[in-house]
Order: sequence, then C-alpha cells, then structure tokens
Amino acid sequence: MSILQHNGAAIICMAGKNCVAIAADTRFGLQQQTVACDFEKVFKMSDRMFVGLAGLATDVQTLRNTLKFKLALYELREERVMKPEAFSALLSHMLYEKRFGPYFVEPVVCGLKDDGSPFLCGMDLIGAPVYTDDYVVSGTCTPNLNGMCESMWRPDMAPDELFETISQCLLASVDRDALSGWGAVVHVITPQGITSKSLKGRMD
Amino acid sequence: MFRSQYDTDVTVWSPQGRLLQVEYAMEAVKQGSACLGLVGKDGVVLAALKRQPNELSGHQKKLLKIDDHLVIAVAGLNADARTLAKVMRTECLNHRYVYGAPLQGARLVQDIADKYQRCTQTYVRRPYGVGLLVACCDATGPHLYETCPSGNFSEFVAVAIGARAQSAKTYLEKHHKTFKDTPVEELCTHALQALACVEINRCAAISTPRPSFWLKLGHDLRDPRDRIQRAAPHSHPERPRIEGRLKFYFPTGIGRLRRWRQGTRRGGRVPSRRDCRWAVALD
Amino acid sequence: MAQLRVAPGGEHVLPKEPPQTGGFDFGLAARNARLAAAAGATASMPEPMSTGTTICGVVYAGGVVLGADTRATGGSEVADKNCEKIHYLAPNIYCCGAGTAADTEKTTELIASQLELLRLGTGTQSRVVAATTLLKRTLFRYQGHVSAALVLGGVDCTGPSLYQIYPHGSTARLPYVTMGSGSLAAMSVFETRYADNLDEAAAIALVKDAIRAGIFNDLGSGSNVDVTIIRTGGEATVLRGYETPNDTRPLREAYVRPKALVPVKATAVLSTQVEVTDADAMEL
Amino acid sequence: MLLYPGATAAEAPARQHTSRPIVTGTSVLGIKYKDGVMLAADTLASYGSLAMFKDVTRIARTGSYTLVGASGELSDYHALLDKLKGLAQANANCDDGFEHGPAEIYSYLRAVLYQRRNKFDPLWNSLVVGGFKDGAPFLGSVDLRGTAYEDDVIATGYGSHLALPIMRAKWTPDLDEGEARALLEDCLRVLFYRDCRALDTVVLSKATATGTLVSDPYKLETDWTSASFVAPKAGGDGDGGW
Amino acid sequence: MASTGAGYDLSPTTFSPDGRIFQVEYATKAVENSGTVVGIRCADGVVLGVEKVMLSKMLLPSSNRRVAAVAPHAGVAQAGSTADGRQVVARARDECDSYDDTYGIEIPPSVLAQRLAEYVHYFTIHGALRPFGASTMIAAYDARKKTHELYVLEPTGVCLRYFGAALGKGRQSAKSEIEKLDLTKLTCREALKEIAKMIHTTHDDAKDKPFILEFAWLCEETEWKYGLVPQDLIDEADAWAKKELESDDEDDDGDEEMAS
Amino acid sequence: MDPTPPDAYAGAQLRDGEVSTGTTIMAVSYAGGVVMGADSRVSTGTYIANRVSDKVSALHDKIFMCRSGSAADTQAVSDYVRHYLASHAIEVGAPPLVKTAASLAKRICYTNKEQLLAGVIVAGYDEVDGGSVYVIPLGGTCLKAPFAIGGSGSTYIYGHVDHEFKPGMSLAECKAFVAEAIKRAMARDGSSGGIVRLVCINAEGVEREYLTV
Repeated sequence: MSILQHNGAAIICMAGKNCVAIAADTRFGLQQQTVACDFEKVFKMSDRMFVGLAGLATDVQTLRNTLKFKLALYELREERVMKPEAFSALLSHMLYEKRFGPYFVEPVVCGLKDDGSPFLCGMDLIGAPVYTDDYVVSGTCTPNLNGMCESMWRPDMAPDELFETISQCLLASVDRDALSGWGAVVHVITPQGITSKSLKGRMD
Repeated sequence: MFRSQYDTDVTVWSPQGRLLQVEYAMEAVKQGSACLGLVGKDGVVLAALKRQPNELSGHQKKLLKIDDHLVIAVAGLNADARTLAKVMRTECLNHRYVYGAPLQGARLVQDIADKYQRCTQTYVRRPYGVGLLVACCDATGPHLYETCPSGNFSEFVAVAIGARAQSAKTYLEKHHKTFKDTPVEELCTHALQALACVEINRCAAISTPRPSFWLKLGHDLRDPRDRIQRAAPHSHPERPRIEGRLKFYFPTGIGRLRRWRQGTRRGGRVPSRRDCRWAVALD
Repeated sequence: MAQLRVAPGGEHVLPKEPPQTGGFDFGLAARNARLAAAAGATASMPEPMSTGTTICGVVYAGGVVLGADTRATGGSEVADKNCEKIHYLAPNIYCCGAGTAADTEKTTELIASQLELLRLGTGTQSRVVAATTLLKRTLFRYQGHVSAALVLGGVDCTGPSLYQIYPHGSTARLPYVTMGSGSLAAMSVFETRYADNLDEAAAIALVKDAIRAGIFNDLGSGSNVDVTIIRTGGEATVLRGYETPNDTRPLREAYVRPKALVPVKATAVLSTQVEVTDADAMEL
Repeated sequence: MLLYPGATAAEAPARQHTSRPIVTGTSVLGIKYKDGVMLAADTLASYGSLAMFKDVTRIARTGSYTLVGASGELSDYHALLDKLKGLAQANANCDDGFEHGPAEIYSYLRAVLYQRRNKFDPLWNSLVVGGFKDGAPFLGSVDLRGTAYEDDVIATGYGSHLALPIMRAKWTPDLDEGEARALLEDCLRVLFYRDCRALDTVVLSKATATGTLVSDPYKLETDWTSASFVAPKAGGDGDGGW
Repeated sequence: MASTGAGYDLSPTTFSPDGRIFQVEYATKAVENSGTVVGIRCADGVVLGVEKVMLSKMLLPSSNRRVAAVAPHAGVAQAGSTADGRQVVARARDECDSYDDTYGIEIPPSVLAQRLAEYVHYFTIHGALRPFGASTMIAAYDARKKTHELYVLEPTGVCLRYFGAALGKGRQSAKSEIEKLDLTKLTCREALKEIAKMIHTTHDDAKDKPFILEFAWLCEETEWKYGLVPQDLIDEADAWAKKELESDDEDDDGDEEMAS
Repeated sequence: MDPTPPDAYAGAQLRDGEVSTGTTIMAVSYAGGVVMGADSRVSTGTYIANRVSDKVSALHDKIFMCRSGSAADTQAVSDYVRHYLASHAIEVGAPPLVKTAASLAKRICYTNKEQLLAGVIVAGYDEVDGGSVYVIPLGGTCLKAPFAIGGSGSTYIYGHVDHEFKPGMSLAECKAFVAEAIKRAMARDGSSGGIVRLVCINAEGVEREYLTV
C-alpha cells in the first residue's frame, strides 16, 4: 500500500457556470482501521477559494498550517487577497522545493477568479500542476472519481445542479473504495457566498 | 468349427500362417447388426440397423459422433467400440487444441488401426471385437474407412459390415459407380434402400432402419439447421422399389418420429404419399 | 468518535519562512526514508506524475517546429487529458518536456527566468545554445535525478536549431529529434519522411504525424497534438490543440442525462450554512 | 560436478540458469498484401552486443505453404525448425496430399511454446508465421509465453516500437508486391537506423498462391546525406557544449 | 512341416528337437500367401512394385498401400499383413527421425536396415510376443557413398542386401525372371515394365482376386528422393505388360506350355 | 519480448573456484582442410591452474574441438561426443562427418544449456565436405562458418580477424592467420596466455605445432 493511501481520502473539485464546488469524504483511518469520521481535508483559504489535501494526515495538517501562515502573511504584506492562480503557483513551488523529500499529499485547488469564472487545479505530491476547466480529483479512489466525473460532468451547471452532480460522483466513488467515505462535505462557492453541506454516506 | 491347438492365443501363428484368434475376433463383427456407409459428391452417409435387445429396452447406439467432422458406425462388441470412441474423441480434441483445425480422418484411422494391431501381437490383451465405419469430411474431402480387429483398415466408396451385410454390399456394389456424383440427400435414400435389403432378406422385421447420420462438406454439424434434414426418395429417379415387410420411420414433425408398421401397426396412421419422407437426423 | 487533535500543547509551531537559499529542501527526506523503512516491503513510495509522452521537433527551411501530445499519466491512470508539454523558455525558444511532470515544468520555468534575467542584463535576444547549456548544467548537477528529457528548439542570430537533452545532461544537435515513451513511434515517422529544407506546411505535417504515431501506438501518449512554430526572426506561433483526434466532449454532450437526478436518498443534507462573503482577512 | 578434490556435492552452489537468450536475432516483420503475405528480417545473430553472425537467415519455409520467422534465441528457433521438419516429413510419409497450412502451424507453435512456458523453460522466441493456403493469406505471431494473435501487420522485438507505427499508417489490404516490399524495406531501414541489434543486410520472403519463397540476403540502401549530418557544426554551436 | 503338432510350434521361445523355431516359420507363411512384391536395384535407382489385391470393387485404389515413405531418402514395400507391416514402418520413421536429430545427417541405408532387423528380431525371442507376419523391402539412398541400395527384411529378423528380390505368392517365378535381367544396365523405367509383367505373369485371373499395380521408386529421375511412381508411367507399364503377355500367349500356344 | 537482450555473459556464471578456460580459440577452413588454434592458459580466478594445457581436443581421427568456458563442462562434452562418434563410425563403417560431430555437440550443449558453461568450435576434415568449421556458443546454437573465434580473448581480435581473413587462403596463410590472431589476443587478454597450439587437419592427416611467443 502506498503511503498516500495510509489514511484514505476522496476529493473532487468541479466547475459550474460562475460557480465551483469542492467535495471530500470525512474518513480518517489507519490503513484498514477507521479512527474518525469527521476528519477535515478541505480547507477554506479565502472566501472564493478552497484547497483539498489528500494524503498522509500528518502532512495534510502541516501543509494546511503552513499554507494558512503564508496566506495570512501575504495578505498582511500585500493588503490584498491571494488569487487562486497565485495560490496554486505558491503551493506548487512549496511542494517542488521538497522534490527529494516530499509531503505525501496530492492537493487540489478550486476557487473563483476575478471575473467570477471557475478556477481548478490539481497537483501531484511534488507539485506538477494540472489545470483543467471541468473537474479535478485526488485521493485513494481516483479511478472511480475520474470515471464518475468523466460521465456526469456537463458544462455550465448551476449551483444546485453542480451540488447534485458532485455529491453523486463522490458518494458513488467512495462506495467502491474501502479507504474513503464515512460521510462527506460539499462546499459550493458562488460570487454570493459559500454553501456547505454535510452528506450522509455509508458507514461501512 | 474345428478345434485347433493354434486358436487360443493371439500370439500364435497357425502352420498356415494365420492368426485364428484374430479371425475369431473378426467373427464378432459379423454378430453385430449391419452398418453401412456411402461417399457422395459432397459428403458421407452412415446408416445402421438398431436392434432393440429387449421389448422393454431402448435401441442400441450404433452411430457415435467423434467430432464435428467425424462420425463412426460400429458393429460387434459395443463396449469395445466405446473405448475406441473415447480414444478417438480425445485424439480429435487434442488435435483441435494443438492445430486449431480438425484431425484428418486418415491419420486418426491409422492410429486406431495401430491400436488394434498392438492387441494382436502381445499376449496381454485380447484383440478388439468390433469393426468401425469411420465417416469424415476433412481437408481432402469426404472419406469412408473401415477398420477391423486384425488392424487392417481400408478406404471405400461404399461399404457395409455386420450381420448379413452381404445383402447391403450387393446393393451398394450395384450402384456404387454413381455415388461420386450424388449429393448426400440422395445418398440417404441409397443408404436406407441398402439397409432395407438386409431386412428383407431376413424376412422378419424386428428392428428398423433408423435415421442415418450424414456429414456434408462445409457444413457445421453444430448448426441446428443442419442437424435434421429430409430427403425425398420420390425425387430419386432410379429408386428401387421396396418390397416385403419393412417398417421404417417417417416424421410427423421435425425431430419427432413416429413408428409405423404397414397395415398392422397399433395406432399408426397410413401415411399419404405426401407424408412419406425419409428422415435423416443426428443419431 | 473523537475529533482528531493535533499534538498536545495546541497548534503546531508554525514553520518559519524558509530563507531564500534556493535549491531543494531535503528536510523531509530522512523522515520519508524512515517511513519507507518502517512500512517495509509492503509499502511503495508514491509515484510522481509523469508525462509518458511523445515529443518531437524538426528543423525546416524557415525555422523550427516543435510538437507534443497532451497526456499526463500517474502509473497507468491518465492524470491529465490535456496538459501542456511545450514550455516557454524565451520568445524565440520553446522546449518540449518528457519525464517527471514537475521536473520538466519547474526546470524549464527556472531556465526561462534565468534567460529573462540574462536578456535584461545583456539587452540581446536569447541564444538557443545558451538555453541548452543552462539546462544541461542544471540537469547534470542533479545526475539524472531531475527527470527531464527535453526537445529544445529555437531560432536566433545563427538560424534555427534543435537540441535533444537527456535527463543526465547530455545534449545533441540534430535536424529532427524525438523523446519520451513514444519517441520510437515518432522517430519511425521522421526516419521515413524527413528531408532537408522542408517548407513550413510540410514540417508541421511531419511533426503532427510523428506525434500522432505516438498518440496511437504508445499508451503513455494520448489526446491532442500541440504544435509550436518558431520562425526565422524569432517569431513564435503556439498552436495549442492543433489537432484533437480524441475529443470526446461532443460524444458526452450528445448524451442527454435525465433532467431530474435520482434524489440522493441516503444522503440527507444535514446542515446548510451560508458563509459571510466579506470576511476580514485577519480572522484567518 | 565438484569444486575441488574432496568437496561434497552438497557444497556445490546451485548453478544459475541460463534461461535467457544468448545468441539472438532482432525484429521480424510481416504484412499481408494483395497476393499473399510478405515477411522480412535482417540477418544478424548477436551475442550480447557482439554482432557474432552476420549472415543468418531467420525466416524459413516449412511445408509448401508456410513461412516461420523468429526473433530471440537462435538455438531455440533451430530446435523449433527441427520439430517442424519432423511434422512436414510426417505429412509427406502419409502420401495423402494433405499438409498442414499456416494456421495449423501457427496453432501448433502456440501449443509448443505455451507448454514450454508452463514448464518454466520457455523457448525464447517471438515467432511470426505467414502463409498462404486455399486462397487465403495468413499472418500470426506467437511469443515465448504462448501468446498468439493474428493481424494484417505484425512486428516483433524492436519492430513493435519502430516498425508498427509505419506499417499501421501505410498499410492497406490491396498493396501490390512492389508496394509491400517498399513498405517492409522502409521499416527495415528505420530499424537499422535505430536498433543497435539490427543490420542492413536483410532477407525478404513471401507466401502466395504459387508457393513460398525466401530471398537471398541483400543489402539495404541507407541514407546519411542530410546536410546537418554531414556538417553538424554548420550552425556553429555543435552539440550545445563549449 | 515335418514336426508340426508335436507341441514344439506354439511359441517363438521353443526350439524343436531339430533346432527350428516353427512359430517364425509360420509367420513367414503369412508373407508367402500375400500378393507379390518385387524390388529391383537398377543402374539408376531402385524400383519397388506391388501386386495389390483388391478385395472389393468399392475399395479406393489409394487404400491399403503396401509401399510407404519413411524418410526423404528411404521407402519400403511390404508383403504379408499390412497391419503388422505398419508397425515396422512406424519404427523405421522413428529411426530415421532420431538419427537425423542426433547425427545431423540422413540415416545410411545399411544402418536403417540393421536397426529395423534388430526390431523385428526382438519379436522372435519373446514368449509374450509373436513374430511379424510381414516382410519389408527397404529402398534407400546413401548420400555419402552415392549408392542406392535394396534390402529385404524377413520376419526372422534376417536382413540382407539384394540386387533384386521378390516376396509373396509369385516370388519364385518373379525371382527367376529377375535373374534373367541385366541389373547393371537395366533402368528404372524399364524395370517398371518388367515388374509389371512379372506380376501379371504370376497372377491367375481365374483363381486370384483382382489387383492393381502399385509402384514406388527412388532414382536419379527423382533426385534420389523416394516417391510414388506417377500414375501415367504405371498405366504405361501395365499396358505394355499385358500386351507382352498376349503376344507370349500366342507364342506359347505353339509350345503348349507357359511358365506358371 | 524485451527488445533489449541482456548481456549474454550475465546468466552463465562460473562457480567460485571453478576452473575455466578463459581462453582464445580459433579455427579456419581452407580448400583442403582446417587449421585450429588455441592458447594454453587455464585459470581459477586469477591463478593460472595450467599454463600449457591443450584446448584442442580430438573427437575423432580428423575432427577436433576447441573448448572455452568451464574446463570440466567442456571436457565432459568432448568426452561424450568422442564416445558417440566412435560408435557411430563403427556403425556406418566410415570416418564420421564433421557435420555429425557438430550435431552431436550441439545436441548436448542445447539440451543441457542450463547446466553447462561451454562455448566450443568443432572443426575438421571429411571426404564429403572437405574442411569445415562449426561454432557452438553458449546456449547451443550451431552454425557453420568459414572461420570462427571464441573464448574471452576473442573479443579483442574481432576487428583484426575480420580485416585479415580472406576467402581462399592457403594452408600456410591459414596457419599464419591463426597464429597471429591468437598471439594478439594473448597479448591483451589476461585470461589467455602461455603458448599457441596449432592443429592442421587435411586429407593427409593431422599435424600439430607448438609456438612460443
């Protein structure tokens, strides 16, 4: 088993029309054993931006703290909110800096750009960015997630439809993955605000 | 039959250079009911008389399918035939596995004949007491072979073996020159006529000619459409007349055959000319 | 079930901003080695994303044409269907990358920035050989551990030139070059059809067919053909998605999904929370 | 076999197997064309990287209809040809006009290679079987695991990387003999350019309605004339170093 | 057979008081009753001719071959039981194959003959076996010595090299006919005709079953490869033989006698 | 299959302490016969176990085998071939062909390839084929060649022999060709050395020569 699969995760970012959503499961496990089912792995980085961190829980939390620190420092110094494009570049470089001793984390970033259009970015553990305009996934069941999203995603979804789609994709995927699931959260980001919902999932 | 001191062991030659045990084994073939086969333009037909050993029993199994392209008819000790058929089926399957194609009939027959022969040269086993007619359609066309307990085998245009096979042979010898241009549908008629000769000469119709097995070039027997074919004897211009007391099957529906005895049969309905077709089906 | 807590004593000590020393940070290397040792033979270290890749380039009468497919893979999984493998180095120099995605991305980015600085310093157009030299020095320093296999093409005052750069830092200047897992397929096209002094259309067609050979014969390569043309004079045209022989979007969109989704029976919405959109940054 | 006088058999360490190719041939190519099937291969047998034998024909006729070409271990190929010779003689002995066709030879080889693989003693070859019988061309390939497939174009070894893309792009079912030959020669040339174990001396063979034929070895023409090959420093910068 | 029936003739492992092995002699009887087989080593090759008795009108002419190929350079013709003969043929093929595999060259005729003789002989020394009821003529070419050779292997296991030999019913008259020929000059094509005539002569149409001629050869013309003789040559030889016999009959009418 | 065949030597290994003919061997055929040659060094590791060995073993009156690889293995092979060849010669009543000797050696080397470390050259004279040379490297491939070299020293002289070999050489030219090639290999290969042994085989008979360097 890869160390990336030690704790289990499933995360999706998906773009709609002038909205973007991020969904993640909430399981925290130690290999086959489930320890908690309220583990956070997506984090709000600004009012228009979330980051999802799938991988080794200790690195997830370390990286979250480092990111929050850097973000806060940036906002203090620059007196402006960091754009998702810049945030992704920052994260990518942070990861690549540890090219030969990486964090075991594969992040996804989603947010709204200045013009309100969606921004999506995924990365491998050493920061190779993948920019897409439909969806990105990360975690222990990426084949499932990719398969679901590949068939369910459509252009220009409204927030409600986006929520429905991303939820279905996530729940269906984790149902076929032993290492993720046990509940989920979905955040839908629109220019008007963020709607967060907790989903009930299978608890087995 | 005279008693000879040379006739109890297969491995003993008689002073005349004969192997009497082997010859006796060949007598066993003549005890079996008659089988015959004919090679035509596009296929081979096998036909056999099926005895019912007992009023309460079913009929014998005379025709055994070996592979999609190869069928045998047996006369003699049925149990011996079964073991040979098993070997033949295995050989055919092995060949299909290795070469992805059907085994040439001649090669199989030679192997089987060698198997026969080995029993005639060692002390430990008795010779096989069965003769086979092997019909096959392979890469070199339709073929008909006969094997016998001595280990000899021959290829024929037409041949009959078993009890009173001579009558059938006589019929076949009379017509065999035409067979090579005859399609199997018509050959079936000849086959049944020849078998009928056996029964007529016997003057007591106890068993019946049951449907024959024919193999046609290029036909896959697994195709259900090929499994049952009918041949209309009336279409054959030189069809000889059948006389005497003979019973035969005729179909009242595809695959379902009803027995009928002329004039006397219980519950039998006298067939009209239209109904009177020969059934040729997978045995 | 208990909420996972961080270490006793509250929040982690936030890391200090690392000093701007450049180079790689090996801080976690020892820990990772221990983790790997502890996990033993059952564990495998994660594989970074690689660009399985077909990349190539050809010199023609009026410049250089570079081409690339757009598939990125993680193991056998397609990680990105439409990634960009032709990287900008300078206005007159572009570079295709194969190998570990992050390495090609970051290495070319680094060299692009060094070239920019050099141009600002010298006020002249970047030389292709300079880019090649910077790249080979960088790669050689890391002894192949930085896994970038590159096809570098550009036009400068000496005319068009095309280089092949291996991850260990060796280079070769050639009229046609292929790299990546699909390089054999692409090379088969060049070796049968290359000629000196092609015109631009023929060069583009040749590159396109070489990439297509990779896309259709090599599983590590796929999706679209990207083409970049750099003409004598240093003017470059980037044709992203020059050909998209594997576009499935029309297919997917043609499929009409039932309007009303099956209601998510097992997942009730437990809480709905509308965030205030203009939160104070300090609150973070 | 003992190590030194007085050593016991138990002291002798297990000998490492040589279950790997030693004298090897590289790619074999095959295509169907209008009149039948054409196979081609170079004539090199390598010993590691040593070009040991330069005039070895790696395509052989077996029976009247079939060609068998091989990449991989040469001794195993020769052993297979001996087996096929036995098969052909068995057919001739029968005197009944029947001979195995290419499809049957292919199936037979598949069975042999698969059986050997199951004994963990594989015959280290990738074979290409081509032939023409009963009006139909046949082209198939069998590898050391007994994996077998038929196709219109087939390349083994390095050819599957370098020649297949060319053949797939240029092949059509109605190639005439000249076109087929040109296509195979194009592929062989690319293999010579780009495969260290390839040679520019090749044999071509064909199976058509009139039988099978294997050419004598002949040399391919190769091209080394591109201006930048001739004068690599024409641009002044060489390979990019100092 | 003077001492038959005395119980000394029931096993190949039993000698009779006068030192004979009757079972082997009886097996030889089976050969003597068979159709005639003639083999001639001519100047330019070896010809094997067989009188193949056709037991039924419906038999295919190609059926029950009495000649068989065993290797490219060797073939056999057999008299006696065809079933027994096939075992010898199978053994011959095995010997040819394994010799080629081992030594990389075709088996020399003398070695082939020797090895087959050992095989056949084995069946004459075991109580659980019986001797073969077939004799085998071996025609083969020695590529090294550039000689073509004819051997006759009998059920006893004796195998000798011949210039001309005959087996089966008509062997006596055939042998005397062969002796009249000049085998140092006779060509294979001529031999075909002579053999056809011999077989026709020995065949009694009234008493014996109908037969067809079967010929195989190995000669310069076939590049020293064993093969069946083309049917048109057989037909030609057959016609020539029949015509010769008719004219002989006419001659003989005067003499009132004909060699039977 | 794997497009890149591994190094041929990698699989076949000597056991510790095994005596090996780290060797240079050679055979050339000419119109009337063959000339064979070998160095004389036999080593265990870097110790010379025998400095005057004879690596050209007689298989029959006019057929010889040059041996390279494990001394024990190649001796066993040549012993078997000699045995079979002797009985074969009696059976056919004539001197065996070189082709036959090669076929026997191939059969042994091929069927036992897992167990043997033997690369040999079989050469000699017979009345059918004249002089002929067969090479049987590791793995048991058997090929006929106008001339052949083998053993660890051969790798140093491929270029030399390719350049020097001319079809249709005389006996004297062949002898000079073999002697020179083996001397050059001995000069550069640490595992070859000692003296050069030549064996000339033709219709007249067998003649051995012993050359010191």
